[in-house]
Amino acid sequence: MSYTDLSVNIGKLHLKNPVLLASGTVGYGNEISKFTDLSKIGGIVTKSLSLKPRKGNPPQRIVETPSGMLNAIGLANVGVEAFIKEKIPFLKELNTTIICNIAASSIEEYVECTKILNPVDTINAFEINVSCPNVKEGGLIFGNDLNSVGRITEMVRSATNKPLIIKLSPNVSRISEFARIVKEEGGDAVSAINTLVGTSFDIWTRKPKIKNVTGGLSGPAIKPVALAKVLEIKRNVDIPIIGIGGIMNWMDTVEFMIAGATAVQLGTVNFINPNAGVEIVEGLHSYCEKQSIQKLSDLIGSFQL
Amino acid sequence: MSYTDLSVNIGKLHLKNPVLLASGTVGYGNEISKFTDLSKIGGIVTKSLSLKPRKGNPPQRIVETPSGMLNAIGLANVGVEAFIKEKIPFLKELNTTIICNIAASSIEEYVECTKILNPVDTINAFEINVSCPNVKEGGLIFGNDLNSVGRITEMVRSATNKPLIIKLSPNVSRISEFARIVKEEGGDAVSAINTLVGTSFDIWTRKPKIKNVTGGLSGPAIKPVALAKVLEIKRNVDIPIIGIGGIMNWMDTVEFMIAGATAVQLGTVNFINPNAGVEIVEGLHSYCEKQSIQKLSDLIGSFQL
Amino acid sequence: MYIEKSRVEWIKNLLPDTFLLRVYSPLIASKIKPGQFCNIKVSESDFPLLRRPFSICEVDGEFLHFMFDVHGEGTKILSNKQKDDVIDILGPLGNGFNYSGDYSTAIIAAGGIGIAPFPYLIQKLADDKKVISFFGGRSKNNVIEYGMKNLLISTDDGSIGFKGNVVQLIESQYSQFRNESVRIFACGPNPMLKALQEFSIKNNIECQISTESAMACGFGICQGCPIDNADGDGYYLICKDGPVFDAKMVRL
Amino acid sequence: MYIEKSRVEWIKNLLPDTFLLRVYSPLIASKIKPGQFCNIKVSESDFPLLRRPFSICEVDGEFLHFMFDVHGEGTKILSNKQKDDVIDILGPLGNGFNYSGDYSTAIIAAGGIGIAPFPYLIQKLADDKKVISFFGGRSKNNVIEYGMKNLLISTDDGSIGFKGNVVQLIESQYSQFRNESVRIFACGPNPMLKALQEFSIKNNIECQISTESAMACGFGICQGCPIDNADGDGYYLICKDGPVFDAKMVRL
Ligand SMILES: Cc1cc2nc3c(=O)[nH]c(=O)nc-3n(C[C@H](O)[C@H](O)[C@H](O)COP(=O)(O)OP(=O)(O)OC[C@H]3O[C@@H](n4cnc5c(N)ncnc54)[C@H](O)[C@@H]3O)c2cc1C
Ligand SMILES: Cc1cc2nc3c(=O)[nH]c(=O)nc-3n(C[C@H](O)[C@H](O)[C@H](O)COP(=O)(O)OP(=O)(O)OC[C@H]3O[C@@H](n4cnc5c(N)ncnc54)[C@H](O)[C@@H]3O)c2cc1C
Ligand SMILES: Cc1cc2nc3c(=O)[nH]c(=O)nc-3n(C[C@H](O)[C@H](O)[C@H](O)COP(=O)(O)O)c2cc1C
Ligand SMILES: Cc1cc2nc3c(=O)[nH]c(=O)nc-3n(C[C@H](O)[C@H](O)[C@H](O)COP(=O)(O)O)c2cc1C
Ligand code: FES
Ligand code: FES
Repeated sequence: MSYTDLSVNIGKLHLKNPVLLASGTVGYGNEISKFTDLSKIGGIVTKSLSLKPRKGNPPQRIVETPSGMLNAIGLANVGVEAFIKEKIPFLKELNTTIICNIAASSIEEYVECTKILNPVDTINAFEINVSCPNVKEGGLIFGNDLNSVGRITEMVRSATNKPLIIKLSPNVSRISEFARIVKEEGGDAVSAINTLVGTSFDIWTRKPKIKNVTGGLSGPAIKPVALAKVLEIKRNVDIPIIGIGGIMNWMDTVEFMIAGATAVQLGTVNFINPNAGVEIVEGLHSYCEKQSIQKLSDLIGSFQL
Repeated sequence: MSYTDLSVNIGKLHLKNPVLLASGTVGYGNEISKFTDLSKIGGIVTKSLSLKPRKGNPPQRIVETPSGMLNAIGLANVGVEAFIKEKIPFLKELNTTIICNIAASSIEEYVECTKILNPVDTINAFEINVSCPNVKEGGLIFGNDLNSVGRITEMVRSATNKPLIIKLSPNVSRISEFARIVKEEGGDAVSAINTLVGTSFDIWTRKPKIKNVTGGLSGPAIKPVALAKVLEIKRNVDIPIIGIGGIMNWMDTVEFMIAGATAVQLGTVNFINPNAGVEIVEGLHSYCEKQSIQKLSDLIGSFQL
Repeated sequence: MYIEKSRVEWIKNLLPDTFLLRVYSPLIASKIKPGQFCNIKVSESDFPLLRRPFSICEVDGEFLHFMFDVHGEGTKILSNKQKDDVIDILGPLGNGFNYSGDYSTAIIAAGGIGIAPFPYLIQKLADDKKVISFFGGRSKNNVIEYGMKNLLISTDDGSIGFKGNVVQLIESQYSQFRNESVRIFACGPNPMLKALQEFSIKNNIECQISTESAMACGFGICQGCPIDNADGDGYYLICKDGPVFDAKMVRL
Repeated sequence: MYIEKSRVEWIKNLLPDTFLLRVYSPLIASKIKPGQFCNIKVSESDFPLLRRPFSICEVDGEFLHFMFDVHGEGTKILSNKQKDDVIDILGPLGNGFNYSGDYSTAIIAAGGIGIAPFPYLIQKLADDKKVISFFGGRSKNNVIEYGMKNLLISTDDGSIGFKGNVVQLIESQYSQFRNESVRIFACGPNPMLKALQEFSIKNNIECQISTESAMACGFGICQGCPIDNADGDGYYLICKDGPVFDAKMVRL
């Protein structure tokens, strides 16, 4: 292997390489660690946490679609308290960056979660999920409302000095406007994208295949959309971008970085190849060698139009 | 074959069956007629027309993606005049419903095109493309702006008494708001969806694979998104919906009708199987027989939540 | 748990749409227990995207056997595999049947392709256990007897064996083993499992059921495979906490 | 134009990554002309989504031959076809070479897999035409001679034949046919076609080039395959107006 420098910085957050595992697709790290060496990747983003535990949506929660899948897990999670008690001890030993993802039903809940989690040393950064399409408390989907996203960023910012990443919804006309308000309100980076709203029906029963009716579309099917969103942000707002959506291999990772991503997250691919993260890190090394790239970070936003 | 009634009505437009071929994926009918009997399907929607001919975007215009494709044709078309002179005579003989699609760069151009085309008997209805993501004159993408869509509907409505269908952009947060304004301004139906904005890069040259940088994503990859948009409109606005996006076969067609579509349009599938329309009509017949459905239109919006 | 690239040794038909697949998979073979499953990538490309879960049917030294029905595109691709093709298998996954302990008679209850996990279970059952197997199918053309012991058959149309479903057949035979200490092992469609759950609870018989659900990962990271716990106030994950549950633990 | 489900008769290697495929396709065989192409669905499923365009390589009675390089996923799938597999072929498409008329010598210029359309063209050329074929490849391991006549070879590394590219080779041989009435038929990578275009225009030689582009439909409905016309004020569609153009008609 070469000595290429794969490290990247997301604001003040230093990652040894740009490969993160996405929230909701790696649990709290323990199950996937049986298949892969988490110390070799850039970091993991924990399943979205809420203040209280959530049991999530009734089955059926997932369905396969052409080159993708729909999910409506409903943010099933153990809640912040159990997370600190039961999950942090394991995460602490992983020797990788831990980004804690928070999803809440109100601005107050976001702030409260952040305050409780902030003192935990093991947590290196926060990712705020304003964009989960599968929970509807309060009726409002924050992620599609510019003011809400601004306000959440501002309030959470005032609750922590750790790197703050806002995970954006793709289900909007101009995602760059959301990135801009994140930047203005002091966020350090944006993650793009969360899942696209989708659905699917059984033509014999006429019932939705997913009990929640709609779910979030992920996987290779959405990669072109995700890339376009990353590119749109890159061309309009000066803020680090974590690219997400349909990444299956190192080629996809390079593509996202060319389009403007500083780092990437792997979601659906973890279900199919839980060792994908490590394989991608290896693939990035040999790509850089072939292309005589000394610092992988030179690739970020290096598109030639 | 059974005697199931496959006919549907889109406002005052009567279709012998709900299978239409989508704009931009059937040209002006002549090439595809070598592979399929256009008199057996519900109708065809012509390639988007503008006032003057457009040569379209430079190559590369298309690229395959997982279960989908990106295109940036740039609305290459012969212009309304040549259309009337050169294309109408062929369309006239087809014995199927002809829906004329118009795309323009200004509200005035929409109205002008409609006025010129309105007297042509062969044209049974208009579909207004407010949502092509691949042309940018004026900088504004009409389709993502509620006021523009309302205004275009209003103005074109006043220029024709023929059935008026507005083809909506999926690249918005709440597509049903656009459907609502179409209804309020006198549109007879909405088509949903046009393509999603996407892109793709070559990782060796770092150039976009599509010269236009971004393109429109179509094909099975977008089907779950399209279905969710149709469902959203159906649950919120009382207007006929023409469902489009990733339909490959009769099962997909049934799925769209269950989700709320009165008719459907086939796009990308025509490139792969130019006889798909006729095969779908046959498939609908046997589905109805198996399910003892006497009138296919009973299926519309028959989802069981 | 391993991700093992496994060479196909052979594949053969048991019925026109039911296959038995033999693969060389020494790592998984050395660890897997009856009732556990593997998540199989049926193609080298990204299509179909997700793995497909299959119960372990039999272990023969360093070889695994899977028994499967052609259902949709994924199982069709799997059925077209040929000798020396390599498939990517992730496993062993889930818990298995708990077949040790103090009972005299093992009742096997299989509905259709639900028979898949039982050849291995029967192999592993201690010699001192009596085994009675029940198989329920639609008609005599759907009957699978592979790897069964003391087999009684029911068919919906009565074209062979008992006319009715497999739970009715078991009930009709209940007097036979009423006074023995029995443990039921069941796998099949949900309505069957439900009927058996009621039957076993009513008669206070130990009963283990192998459940199914759509799955993405198969090992606990996607949360895609919930099943109601008995109280209905929370979920188990079928892939991690199951697929085998004590019938009293879950709400079907 | 037909959509013909065509049975594979055989497939064989010409080079490790170059294949010759023989399919039974009587309808298309009865109509197709040299330089035309077919759009082939390489799998029964929706993956890969689009058809793949291939030039007609040879027609043998009711059989079609295609010659292709494994390039990506689609051609890999095609290369794995076996006898009696059925593939769905749409064709004939495009125009072909115009090889009739008043010239004495046909110069064939093939770059790599660009040789594919020429066996059929050579078959069809009238007996009174003299044929000189030129093939350019990277090295001696990439040379294809299938179906050629009076073949001269160039390789980039000089490992066999002329050292240099195929256009340089043709130029070096130009004195040979300078005084004959010549028509060039060319297919290969764009830089090669461009060099040949210049050469032919400069020397006032008739030259027909077979061009390529990403394609969705292959028959004129998607507008996905434009090529600049010579004036640069409009496009031709490669699938419909081409793939063969007079070198003077297009801007490469
Ligand atoms: C723990 C477990 C063990 C299983 N063991 C066996 C076995 O030994 N033999 C056997 O024949 N089948 C078994 N199944 C069912 C088998 O996984 C499905 O038949 C198979 O996934 C269908 O895939 P397909 O692509 O052919 O069908 P498609 O319908 O095309 O699949 C579409 C999607 O639905 C999912 N799906 C469809 N049916 C089922 C189902 N019944 N259960 C779970 N997911 C489904 C698929 O995984 C896929 O994601 C088992 C399922 C589970 C959960
Ligand atoms: C008119 C015409 C005739 C052709 N004749 C032959 C032939 O006889 N033999 C042969 O080996 N090849 C031929 N090609 C090229 C052949 O179509 C591509 O190599 C093939 O499509 C690659 O598919 P893939 O899935 O293996 O590659 P991938 O790179 O995985 O394909 C991805 C996409 O890019 C497109 N694509 C990739 N390369 C090309 C290319 N060079 N030209 C057009 N589209 C491309 C594919 O169609 C597909 O949509 C021809 C192309 C055209 C346009
Ligand atoms: C099963 C599943 C569960 C997910 N749960 C969460 C979650 O809890 N919080 C979150 O921010 N994103 C969640 N996501 C979204 C992913 O983190 C990611 O943004 C998305 O899947 C797109 O990436 P992919 O195409 O690589 O999967 C989930 C995705 C999947 C498939
Ligand atoms: C190559 C191509 C060209 C298109 N051109 C037009 C167009 O001119 N006008 C229009 O309204 N839609 C156009 N569309 C969009 C289609 O009509 C359709 O809305 C879209 O492709 C989604 O359907 P599909 O997934 O079935 O292809 C085009 C789509 C493709 C793929
Ligand atoms: S299948 Fe992923 S958690 Fe069970
Ligand atoms: S490939 Fe569709 S028009 Fe040429």
